[in-house]
Amino acid sequence: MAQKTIDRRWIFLLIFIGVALPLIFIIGLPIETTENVRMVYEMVENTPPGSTVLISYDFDPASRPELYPMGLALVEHCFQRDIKVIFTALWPMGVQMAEDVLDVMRQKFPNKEYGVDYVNVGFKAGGIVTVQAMGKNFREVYPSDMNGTPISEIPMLRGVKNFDNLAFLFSLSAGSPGIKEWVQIGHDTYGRPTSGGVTGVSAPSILPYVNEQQQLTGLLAGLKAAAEYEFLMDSPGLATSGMDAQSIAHLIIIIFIIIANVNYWRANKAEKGGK
Amino acid sequence: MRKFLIFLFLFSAVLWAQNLDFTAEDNPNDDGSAILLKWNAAEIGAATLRITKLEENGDTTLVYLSSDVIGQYILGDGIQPKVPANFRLQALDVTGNILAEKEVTAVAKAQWFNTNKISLLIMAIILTAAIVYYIFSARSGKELYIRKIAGLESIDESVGRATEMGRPILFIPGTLDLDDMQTISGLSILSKLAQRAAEYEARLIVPVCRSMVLSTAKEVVKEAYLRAGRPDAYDPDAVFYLTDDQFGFVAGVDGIIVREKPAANFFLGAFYAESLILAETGFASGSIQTAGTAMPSQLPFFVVACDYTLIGEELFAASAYLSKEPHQLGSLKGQDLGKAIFLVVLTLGIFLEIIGVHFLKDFLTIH
Amino acid sequence: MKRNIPLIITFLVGITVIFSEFIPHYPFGMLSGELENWFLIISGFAILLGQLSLFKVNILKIKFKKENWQYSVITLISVVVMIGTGLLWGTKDNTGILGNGDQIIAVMGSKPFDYLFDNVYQHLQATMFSLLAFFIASAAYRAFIARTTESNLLLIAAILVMLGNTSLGSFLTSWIPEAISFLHLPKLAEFIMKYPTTAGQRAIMIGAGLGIIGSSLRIILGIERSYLGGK
Amino acid sequence: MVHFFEVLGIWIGALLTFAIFSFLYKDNPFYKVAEQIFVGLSAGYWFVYTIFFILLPNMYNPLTENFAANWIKLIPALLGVMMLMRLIPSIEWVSRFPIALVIGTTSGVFFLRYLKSDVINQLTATIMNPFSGNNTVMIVGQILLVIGTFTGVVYFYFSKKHEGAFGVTARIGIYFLMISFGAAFGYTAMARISLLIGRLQFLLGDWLGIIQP
Repeated sequence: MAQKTIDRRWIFLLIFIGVALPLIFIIGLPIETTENVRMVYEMVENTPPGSTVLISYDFDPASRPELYPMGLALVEHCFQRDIKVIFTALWPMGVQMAEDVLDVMRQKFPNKEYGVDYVNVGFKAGGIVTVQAMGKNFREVYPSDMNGTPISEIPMLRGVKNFDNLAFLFSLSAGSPGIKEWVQIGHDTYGRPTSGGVTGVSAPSILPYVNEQQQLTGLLAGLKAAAEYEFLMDSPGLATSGMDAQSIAHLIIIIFIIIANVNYWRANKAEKGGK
Repeated sequence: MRKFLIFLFLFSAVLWAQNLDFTAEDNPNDDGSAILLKWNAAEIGAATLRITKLEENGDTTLVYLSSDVIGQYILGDGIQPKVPANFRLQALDVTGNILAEKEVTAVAKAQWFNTNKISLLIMAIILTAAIVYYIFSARSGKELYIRKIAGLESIDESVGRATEMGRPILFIPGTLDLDDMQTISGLSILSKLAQRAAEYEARLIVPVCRSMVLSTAKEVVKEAYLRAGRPDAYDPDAVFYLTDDQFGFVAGVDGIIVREKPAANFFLGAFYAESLILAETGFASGSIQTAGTAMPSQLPFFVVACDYTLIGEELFAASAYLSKEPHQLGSLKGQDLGKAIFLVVLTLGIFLEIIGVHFLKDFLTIH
Repeated sequence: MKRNIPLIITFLVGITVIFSEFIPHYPFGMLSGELENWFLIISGFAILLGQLSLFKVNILKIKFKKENWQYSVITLISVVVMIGTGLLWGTKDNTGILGNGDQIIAVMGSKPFDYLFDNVYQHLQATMFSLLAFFIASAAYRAFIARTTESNLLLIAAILVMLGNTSLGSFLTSWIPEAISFLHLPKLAEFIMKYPTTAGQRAIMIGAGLGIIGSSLRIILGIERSYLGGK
Repeated sequence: MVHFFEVLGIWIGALLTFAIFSFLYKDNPFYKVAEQIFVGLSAGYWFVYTIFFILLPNMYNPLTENFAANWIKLIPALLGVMMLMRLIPSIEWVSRFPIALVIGTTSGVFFLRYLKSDVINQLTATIMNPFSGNNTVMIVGQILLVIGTFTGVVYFYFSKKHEGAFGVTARIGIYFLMISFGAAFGYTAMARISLLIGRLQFLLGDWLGIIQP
């Protein structure tokens, strides 16, 4: 067939550039937000400033690309609204993930003070049993924070005795123990608003908890949800740049498909015309 | 007065205990290593239910904590067949006070047949019978029809092209081990292809990534050359091992494709993400490409990037089509009967669901 | 002896595995687990066998100075270095022949084997895998051309899903009124994935499943013998 | 010193990344070197992995620590050694015994697993009332699901010529297969581009420090 074809190395080059540039210069393409993400956003928006919330980092580096941007966006939102945050982890590696988020936040919010605006109480083994005990008596589970400072000496924890003193619970979860445990205890037993973020793969099994009983108040699922959250906050970041790169790459592919079809159609026409 | 209060307390405790329903029994369909615990504390209004196991030496171990007032739990730890085990259920209120408690005993037993798998057994028997029946009827000389498989036209074309251009044919029997049925199917197609290649004096390259596949593929190719009457043309280094690593293997094969520039590539067997890397590199070197796999996730890439694709079951049918061996044709016919049964049961099941009868679906779901 | 005993082994083992699925009672229930454990050990030996043939192929290449033999030297050095460091000082969770290599860890930050794994192997693997991003584009350019009904369907489904999965899709169709919101690209993509795609995948799974069942059965019954080499 | 090795590691990673990417332009010595390092290193990796994570914990340790309870592991050990007999042509046939065991086990496992998950489970998943559902879109979808599965299976019917009504049904089946291939392709595009994003985040972040990792 007399059909013009482009050297595919041009496609390779454009894909490379099309993915690299949005990572360096964030475009922030508009994103249609979904109900589940809006619910999470509203939950944070409707939390009165000065309240205390708990965010649990229940994942390890393998799920970092998806869950870390969520952790980043959520904490930033809380800090913007002067909400105090307790960081914890049901996964040992989660502590490091929380610290990575805090490193970024310390630069963005230099005025936030450890112990007054946020605290990291570290990793606790035991899964559901620990969560249950935490709900009943917070201090029994966490006599001190991750640096060994006794809870009684941490100003922001003075009024925190159990889950009743927390505005909401949030789990960034890559499996078990994780979001299911927080739903079963945090919401089902103690009736606290509970929400979370999960990887794209595990989303289908968690989504049923977003129901009329509001076992979960919304859910962030995968990188796209993280990008939607950044969009709602009007603060494009890691997830947005990733989604931008995706969109541009997809656009490049589609443009090439169109070029190929136009070429084919022309060649066909020329062939017919020649006859 | 005090006595009366104590009496009242005890009496009410007894009343509550009666409302607390707690049973322990052998968990069915297992080897006797689990106990099924069920409770119903709906009338008590407990916040938490605590189940403990009472050991012989007087110790108690926590089995389960639940916030569901009605529920069940299968305990599979520390249970032995024919040994009685004692359990205690305590219903607790929000502050942790015991509202009621109850003790039960159960003995676990091992079963000889798992009744939950009856639908699986029935299907297994029907399929086995159909396949075996058709294999024997094919062996006894009955002609079995098999429809044309489009992806197979490429074999003659490929061998011809390779001979004409003086370039080799590349064959990859997938990236899984010999125990995968797709690998075995790939190898039996290799047997036919190698024979054709031997007849036309086309060179064959077979890189493999599993050592068990290596030795079998070597024998397959050697015998094919023998059958073609060209044992002298057999090159023992034509089949070789690269590495067990998925992408390490791909890196190596990509190198082979760009350097040897095969006239035709065959990717027949089990493939994962490497499918598209291989097919695109092969396309760029100008080879005719035939692929076949039963991996649903990789078929889109082969369909898009290769000239001919054997889709799913066609990979298995291909070796029957090529060899025309009665046992392969018979088996294929048996599998077709399996599909026919599938379609009948599906239609019947959907009809029953529409008129509101859920018996069939429920029966099939239990296994 | 050379042929029949293997066939008998295959038959007995295959039948045992199938029966043990239906019989939970001891010893059937645990038999298939034990067999799978054996399987692991035997395939472990098979991997060793592969390494030996890799050595053989490359040494022969160097010995006879075949084309590109210099590269075989690199292959051999890489294998030997990886095996050597692994066996001598072990891996992250295992001690090697020469102990734990604490002094080396003090200098390098990790064991040599893990260092190579993290800084060489993982990067090579991730990069090789990421080539797919490029190839998916070039394959789409070449194949998604509207020629026949089949290729039209292929093309349309691919483009709709590709658009629907990114911000682009929402951007293009967010103006569509709520009443016909199913035409929003993200929703349309979800619809295609959920229904027709599932149907197609299911049909392939059922066909392929039956093919595998048929082959397994022929192997267990000793009708299919090609895996023993030849016919 | 540790810092030096960290930096060195990132540079090695970056150079190898480029060596592999250079293959997209054309085959070249850098790719050839990277390819051979990859083949060699991965073979070595799996060797060490096999020793430490398969043979030691599953065979050697149980045998040396508690022989009486684990003597049965001698059987696979012996079969494994028989596997290695492939290397000696005169007694090569001995290796058929372990191969027979391996293949027998998988055949049994596959027979059941595929019957359960690929046939019966797919059957029960498709048996439904397509007309139940709370909106038209869902009902249309379910009808498509049922038709697509049915016609797709018909396409894989081999012992009947695809002609007449049967041929039309098979043809519709092929259409569904094509839609599913296109959609799966489009869906996977996203995951594959993420892989490239991951690579570029390494190059731009860890290596060049242009973006925040």
